[in-house]
Amino acid sequence: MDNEITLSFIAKSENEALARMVMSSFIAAIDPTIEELSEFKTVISEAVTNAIVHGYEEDGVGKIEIHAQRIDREIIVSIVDYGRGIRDVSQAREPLFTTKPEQERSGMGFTIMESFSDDVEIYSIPDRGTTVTITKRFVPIQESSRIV
Amino acid sequence: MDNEITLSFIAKSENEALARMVMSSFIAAIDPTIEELSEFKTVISEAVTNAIVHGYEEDGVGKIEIHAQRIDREIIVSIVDYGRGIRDVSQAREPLFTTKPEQERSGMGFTIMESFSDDVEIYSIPDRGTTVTITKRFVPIQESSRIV
Amino acid sequence: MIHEVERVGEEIIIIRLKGELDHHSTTDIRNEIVPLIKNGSIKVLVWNLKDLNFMDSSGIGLILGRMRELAPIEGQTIIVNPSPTMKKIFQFAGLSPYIYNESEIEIMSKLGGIVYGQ
Amino acid sequence: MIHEVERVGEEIIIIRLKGELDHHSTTDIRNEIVPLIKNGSIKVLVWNLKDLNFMDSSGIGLILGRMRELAPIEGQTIIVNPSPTMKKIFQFAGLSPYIYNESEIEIMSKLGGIVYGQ
Ligand SMILES: Nc1ncnc2c1ncn2[C@@H]1O[C@H](COP(=O)(O)OP(=O)(O)O)[C@@H](O)[C@H]1O
Ligand SMILES: Nc1ncnc2c1ncn2[C@@H]1O[C@H](COP(=O)(O)OP(=O)(O)O)[C@@H](O)[C@H]1O
Repeated sequence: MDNEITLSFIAKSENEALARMVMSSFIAAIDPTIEELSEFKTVISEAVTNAIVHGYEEDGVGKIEIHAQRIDREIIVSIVDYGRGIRDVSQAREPLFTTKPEQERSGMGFTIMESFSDDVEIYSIPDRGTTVTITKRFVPIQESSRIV
Repeated sequence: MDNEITLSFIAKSENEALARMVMSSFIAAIDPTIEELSEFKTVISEAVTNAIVHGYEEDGVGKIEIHAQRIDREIIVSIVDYGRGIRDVSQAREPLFTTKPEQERSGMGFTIMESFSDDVEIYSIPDRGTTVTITKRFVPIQESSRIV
Repeated sequence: MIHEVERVGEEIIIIRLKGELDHHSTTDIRNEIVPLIKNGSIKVLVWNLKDLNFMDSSGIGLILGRMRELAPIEGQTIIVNPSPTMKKIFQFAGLSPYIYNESEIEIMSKLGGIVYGQ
Repeated sequence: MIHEVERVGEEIIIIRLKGELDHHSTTDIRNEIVPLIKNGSIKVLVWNLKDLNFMDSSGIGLILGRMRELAPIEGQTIIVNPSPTMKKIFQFAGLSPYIYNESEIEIMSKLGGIVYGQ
């Protein structure tokens, strides 16, 4: 019933789609609803984009790791970078707070991660990197409203 | 233009589809023909299935790593396991040779990998594991016959 | 991702997004739209998300950015056909008031009234 | 992956494979077909691959395995609608002679002659 994977890739924006795709495949065995899948993909996309954009400023060199575990219908995913880190984590979590308004970042990343998952833990050391750990529980399977 | 990823997962047969999906996404930037993509997926599937079935006998514990690099239109992929290894590599490469006929393995895995790629290197130490490194060059992009 | 940008008269642009809108893909679409707005005469931007399969907060940034450019000329932003997940994302960002439940055609017929003052 | 197994009369089974056929998915389909063949009266297995998006050498193992079970009763194997890649895979394994270019319907009408000795 359980499974785990690790994906590691470099800080290039084309890997955002790759990371979403991998994580969608990883939860396929859970048979999520369309809504659950699309919210989960959004959560992954936010965390991975942050690592690429904020952690490494898209340098194409820095390594990002995604470690994912499935235990029954619960997914725990950590997104790890070794980039610039976050000085003030509670400020970073505030809706609309962004350090890159000039790149049209909306400051909604952490708000979306929190709204679309059950738990978001942020562990960061300035100039050493950031680990964001997300927990999402999927509702028990029902015959209706499943992806086919 | 270039990229690289590493995927690591456990020896469960559901991860065969996951590995194919990840590698398909990884080569998306190359914009392969339908034929190229489907041959590439087959190559990955053969190597990953071998690691799961022969390397670890599907124990659900052993780790498999896929390391992939893209340099322009060339992909180099290594599939690594730390399982039982191959005693006689040239025998293993022979068409129809299989050590698991009772599981209806056809012995065509390496033949397919060789036919659908440009190079297949096998490095194996009995009881230590196997690394299969596959090189595939994709034809230059043309406007016709592309996936849209 | 191939988007469709259709200009209706001098004052309306309809942007039909397709595929997946993330940080990677916003760059292209931004480069395509910004010059059109900077040109001056645009009063209404319609974002049709019918064929958009995915959007994260980069979409919010893209839409808010264009709203800011339209603000000096009191331009209008209209969002149609967001998925349920996109609706929630717009809601978190305070963009719900810009979502319309009408079809593109219905919007256009109403806009005739607004834009041309009929 | 939902396959379709259709039994036509006493002697023919049509297997319409769907989705992806790999080592993981062969187990299910094998468990479904083997009892039908073991039952005795089957003379022809038709593999229709029209809706199959992917197949690796596990598919070869699956088809060869059933051919072996049909051998004692001189049963026949017919493969229709393989993709270009699948065609190559069958060729490597010496299974090209079992690929037919006719449609399922055409095959069935010919089989009437073969099976019923008309
Ligand atoms: N992986 C990371 N590395 C460094 N800083 C980060 C990282 N993730 C988030 N941050 C900081 O937290 C802020 C808020 O993040 P978020 O809510 O996702 O909004 P946005 O990405 O739109 O700026 C970012 O602007 C950035 O300063
Ligand atoms: N990763 C591996 N670990 C151990 N043995 C392997 C591995 N890959 C291949 N082999 C050996 O090589 C043989 C031939 O492999 P292959 O041509 O893929 O055929 P098949 O998988 O159908 O047996 C296998 O039967 C097995 O004995």
